[in-house]
Amino acid sequence: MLLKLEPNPEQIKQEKLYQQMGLSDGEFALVENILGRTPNYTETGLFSVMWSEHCSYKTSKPVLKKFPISGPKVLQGPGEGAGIVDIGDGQAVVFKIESHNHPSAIEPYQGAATGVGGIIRDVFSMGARPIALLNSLRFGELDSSSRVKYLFKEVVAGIAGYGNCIGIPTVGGEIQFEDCYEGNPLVNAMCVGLIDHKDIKKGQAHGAGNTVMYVGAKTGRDGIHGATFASVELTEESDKDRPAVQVGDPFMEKLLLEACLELIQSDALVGIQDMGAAGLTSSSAEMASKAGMGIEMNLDLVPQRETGMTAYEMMLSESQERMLVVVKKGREQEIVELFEKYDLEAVAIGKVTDDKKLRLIHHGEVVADVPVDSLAEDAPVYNMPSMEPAYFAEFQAMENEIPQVENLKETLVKLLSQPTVASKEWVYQQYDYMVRTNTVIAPGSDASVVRIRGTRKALAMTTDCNSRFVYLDPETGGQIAVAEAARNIICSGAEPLAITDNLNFGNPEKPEVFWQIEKAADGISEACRVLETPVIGGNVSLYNETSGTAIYPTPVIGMVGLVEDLDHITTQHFKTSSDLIYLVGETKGEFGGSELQKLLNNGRIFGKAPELNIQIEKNRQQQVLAAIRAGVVQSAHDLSEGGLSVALAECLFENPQLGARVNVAGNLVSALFSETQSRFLLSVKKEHQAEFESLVEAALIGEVNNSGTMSVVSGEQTVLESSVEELKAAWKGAIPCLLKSRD
Amino acid sequence: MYKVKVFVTLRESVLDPQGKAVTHSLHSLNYPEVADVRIGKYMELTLEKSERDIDEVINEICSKLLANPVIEDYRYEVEECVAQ
Amino acid sequence: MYKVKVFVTLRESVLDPQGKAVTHSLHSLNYPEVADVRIGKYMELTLEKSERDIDEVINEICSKLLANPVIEDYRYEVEECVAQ
Amino acid sequence: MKFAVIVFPGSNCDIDMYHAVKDELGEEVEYVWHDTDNLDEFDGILLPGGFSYGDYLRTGAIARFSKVMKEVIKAAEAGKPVMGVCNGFQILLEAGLLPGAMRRNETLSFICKPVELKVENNESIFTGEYAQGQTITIPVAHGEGNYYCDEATLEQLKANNQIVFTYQQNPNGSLADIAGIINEKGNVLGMMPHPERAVDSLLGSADGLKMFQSIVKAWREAHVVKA
Ligand SMILES: Nc1ncnc2c1ncn2[C@@H]1O[C@H](COP(=O)(O)OP(=O)(O)O)[C@@H](O)[C@H]1O
Ligand SMILES: [Mg+2]
Repeated sequence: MLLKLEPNPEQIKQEKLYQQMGLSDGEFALVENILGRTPNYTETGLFSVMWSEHCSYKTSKPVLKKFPISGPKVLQGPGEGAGIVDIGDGQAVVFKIESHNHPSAIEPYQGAATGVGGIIRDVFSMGARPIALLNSLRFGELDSSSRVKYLFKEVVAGIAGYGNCIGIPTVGGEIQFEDCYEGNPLVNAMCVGLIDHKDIKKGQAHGAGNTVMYVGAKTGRDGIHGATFASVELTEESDKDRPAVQVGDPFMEKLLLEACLELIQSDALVGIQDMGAAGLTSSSAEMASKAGMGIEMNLDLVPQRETGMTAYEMMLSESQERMLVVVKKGREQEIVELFEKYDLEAVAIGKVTDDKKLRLIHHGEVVADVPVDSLAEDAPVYNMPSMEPAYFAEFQAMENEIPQVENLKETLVKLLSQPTVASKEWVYQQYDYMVRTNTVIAPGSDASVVRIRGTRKALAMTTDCNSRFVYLDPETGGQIAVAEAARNIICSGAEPLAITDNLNFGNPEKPEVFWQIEKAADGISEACRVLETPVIGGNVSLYNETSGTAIYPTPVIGMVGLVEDLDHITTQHFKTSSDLIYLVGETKGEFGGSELQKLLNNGRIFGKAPELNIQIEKNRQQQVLAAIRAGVVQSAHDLSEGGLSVALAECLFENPQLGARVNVAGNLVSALFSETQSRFLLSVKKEHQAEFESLVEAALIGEVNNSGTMSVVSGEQTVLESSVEELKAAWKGAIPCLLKSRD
Repeated sequence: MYKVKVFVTLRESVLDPQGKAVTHSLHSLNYPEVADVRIGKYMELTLEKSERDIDEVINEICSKLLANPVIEDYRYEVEECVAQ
Repeated sequence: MYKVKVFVTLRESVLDPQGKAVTHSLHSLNYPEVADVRIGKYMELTLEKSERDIDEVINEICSKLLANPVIEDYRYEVEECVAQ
Repeated sequence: MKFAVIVFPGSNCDIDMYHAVKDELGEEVEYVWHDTDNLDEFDGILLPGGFSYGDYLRTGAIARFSKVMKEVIKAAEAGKPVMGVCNGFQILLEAGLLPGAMRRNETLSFICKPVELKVENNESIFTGEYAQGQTITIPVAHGEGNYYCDEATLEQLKANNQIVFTYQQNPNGSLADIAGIINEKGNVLGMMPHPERAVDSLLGSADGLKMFQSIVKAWREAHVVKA
């Protein structure tokens, strides 16, 4: 595709070369219409990347419109590098999630590493200091092939490699293993930053005559057409798309981060944006378009790592660790000196104009001259056809059946050994989750908590999505994803603030897939409205398919909550013997998409997803949080995969000398393994029993003891009993063991 | 027995942060004559003779495990030696 | 101009965890003929001609920076080439 | 007592070290940039963890040529306490202030977790506040902490009581379970675990604080005349 001799406009049109770049016939005609002439090679490239799904959201825009995006605390909603929410005292939290799925499928280490690098730049380009990283990962089943193990190991190593080196703690995440991700793993990275209101910066190029500067790493041929590439399905041939893989340099990014945070304080700065997908093209076009201005750049001045680069290559390169900044005319030298201190290059490459054009000059010639709005704002928007897939009606018609289980204890051990449920220690031990010494709750509890130094406040954060539920019922599943994230935040003692979302779906040109997108967005929107957690930003990753089979729809929710006082911070683990154990929420026999169903049916799931009443969910969350804030909750854990039995076991894993004895009623399989929503498992000191019960509607089901044994009693009969050690060994050993096993 | 030397290098156009850092450091150590450094891997393998063709085995090993063809190239040298 | 190839290897007596791991995975990938793997670094340096003796420069660079004499050995090959 | 926290490009734990000294220990402390050429005003030198210069090539290999390292060597020769943690330890090894070298962890992956250490020598200026043989919990976070030295050096380390901390469960394959060593004179210490991350029980452990307190106590005793 990288032709040395660029074809002329006529050839591009006659031979339909634009199709190779991802533009349709209709889109090319639209470009001709906008320009009033046939675009040249470079211009065709500009349109093709900017109009790719990745940059333009051309098919997802109508869906994203549904999201509630405002609220009393939202300082910046979707549209900038990252969203911003007020946390009081002149401070705000900045966060965003982003996918790097396709690069990670091809070069997992660098794909994941540069995904982390990119999301960090989104956050510091707002003027915020990044304080934590999270991720959300999906792979095929670990025992399916050595390729899956390789992808898993390398993705984790890549995330660790970048985050550890740059010195931002990776404090949490989630991982799910399902067959549908085997050829198309998901790698979503989230970054959380902290900012003072006065420092908030936007990516806008105001003021005609102001100078456009390029800062950071030199431009090479890496990642050319990465944005377009991320918008087509993976094929057997994708391995050959070599130039689309970038290599990260976290050391360079650390210097860039510190330099940019210093730059933010300078009154010479007008606007700043990172060069992410579509590199120089998107950063320049978007900054100009948002400000209602134009930009002219001389590409001869762009720092280049390789020789003989064409305008097309420079504009489309996705070399990492670069930013575009606009500074007041005449102040360039200050900026150069500021970056020199960090051993970085800052070069004036152009100026802001008032003609709303993006004009590029190379070797003394104008090589592109196009209206910026046509690239950024006015990309075509498609209302894709949508159709309910046949499987949905079929699943909805099924009765909720309670599976047969022979041996309750054995089943629990097996559930704890499912890699999706099992301990993720093997993963998070590779992340420096403590650097900067603010991590109060490390990975291993519901949400992670990072304190804000110098205050009594802290931030809780989590990523969640049970894609099995979303597959069975996208609308309910979308609601559940938000509700589960909020439950995790609540359990750590925080109040949910807002979310960022990453919509990972299959090919939107298929009506059934587009229907999943629409319904999931409806569910997310409804849950966000009721839980008052607006969507302040996000990312869309479509075309996640291999050989025509789509992944489960996976709208990952990243949520941040505010801990008002360090004393409220709570973990999921039982603390002391003789504490009372309470279950919040009644249990129904709901097994559609459950861990148990998957286990018993060889990976297959079917039926209805669990129901969710979002209003009830909200009431319970508020009760639990009120009790935590009142200081009467020792531990709090939400019930998710595997139901009550798994949650109870997890509560015991930090202090395995403790034990628990609980009573259950009704059908035992439902009581132990059903995945009914909106439930919590809390422990309370005896002396707080009355106060707790006045705050929370909950059933007292048992007591923490010193036995080192987990016992479940029904009526007079002990129906499940196991040493905590044995359960813990199964849970902790599962992933390392699967990784060691031969195929 | 074979002694095989394998050289794995980053492809030309791929960024080499290590090489860049080393070049930089050599300049500040006062070796301005160093124009460029690229860093790769060097591996020495000892292989027993087997029924399979040695070149076939090495190429398989390299492309499967030792090098990542997406960003790296490899070459190798085989030396046959008498087992001691 | 000189093209210099530098090979840095762990000393014989030093255990090479990476080499061991690679040997292990090659065995599980069904290459039992691989008896041993040692992993080192391979660097390509481009140097301009200067007044100083090239061997002297390279030896200095290697012993100061490119290799750590406590655990590593190095060797190198110099190739003179005509600048284009 | 006045501490310097040396900051190299790529240092990550400089802030943690600074806050440990300032907020928890309550002594004077300043960040000192890698191109400083005078450390005379400081009584103790702290080299923090991180990835100096990206730790490309070998950990600590490039940082040891920083301008400030000449001054660190001078301070060490003058008998001032010098403590290198994690990347700081790796730099001290590369600079030859401590014997040995680091290899990649045996597991070949980065490892971050709290570990138990045994205090092997409580007579050093860094460990006076611990009991001999005491077990303390301090986190590690490194990819290359697999300490190596030759046989003769190991014998020497043992003979001179230079091994200060060992791991109870070796996380990285280091020789003789070594987690931290001092130089012969006893004023330069390098260790892989991070005492500066264990100074506040809110974050899990405060066992590291005694290290800092030991340094201050030893220094006060030595400078009692001046006071
Ligand atoms: N990819 C990951 N990176 C870091 N931490 C992770 C990752 N996956 C899981 N964890 C951590 O493991 C713990 C359990 O995760 P998970 O089973 O997803 O919890 P939950 O069901 O409560 O959401 C959490 O503390 C989470 O942050
Ligand atoms: Mg949870």
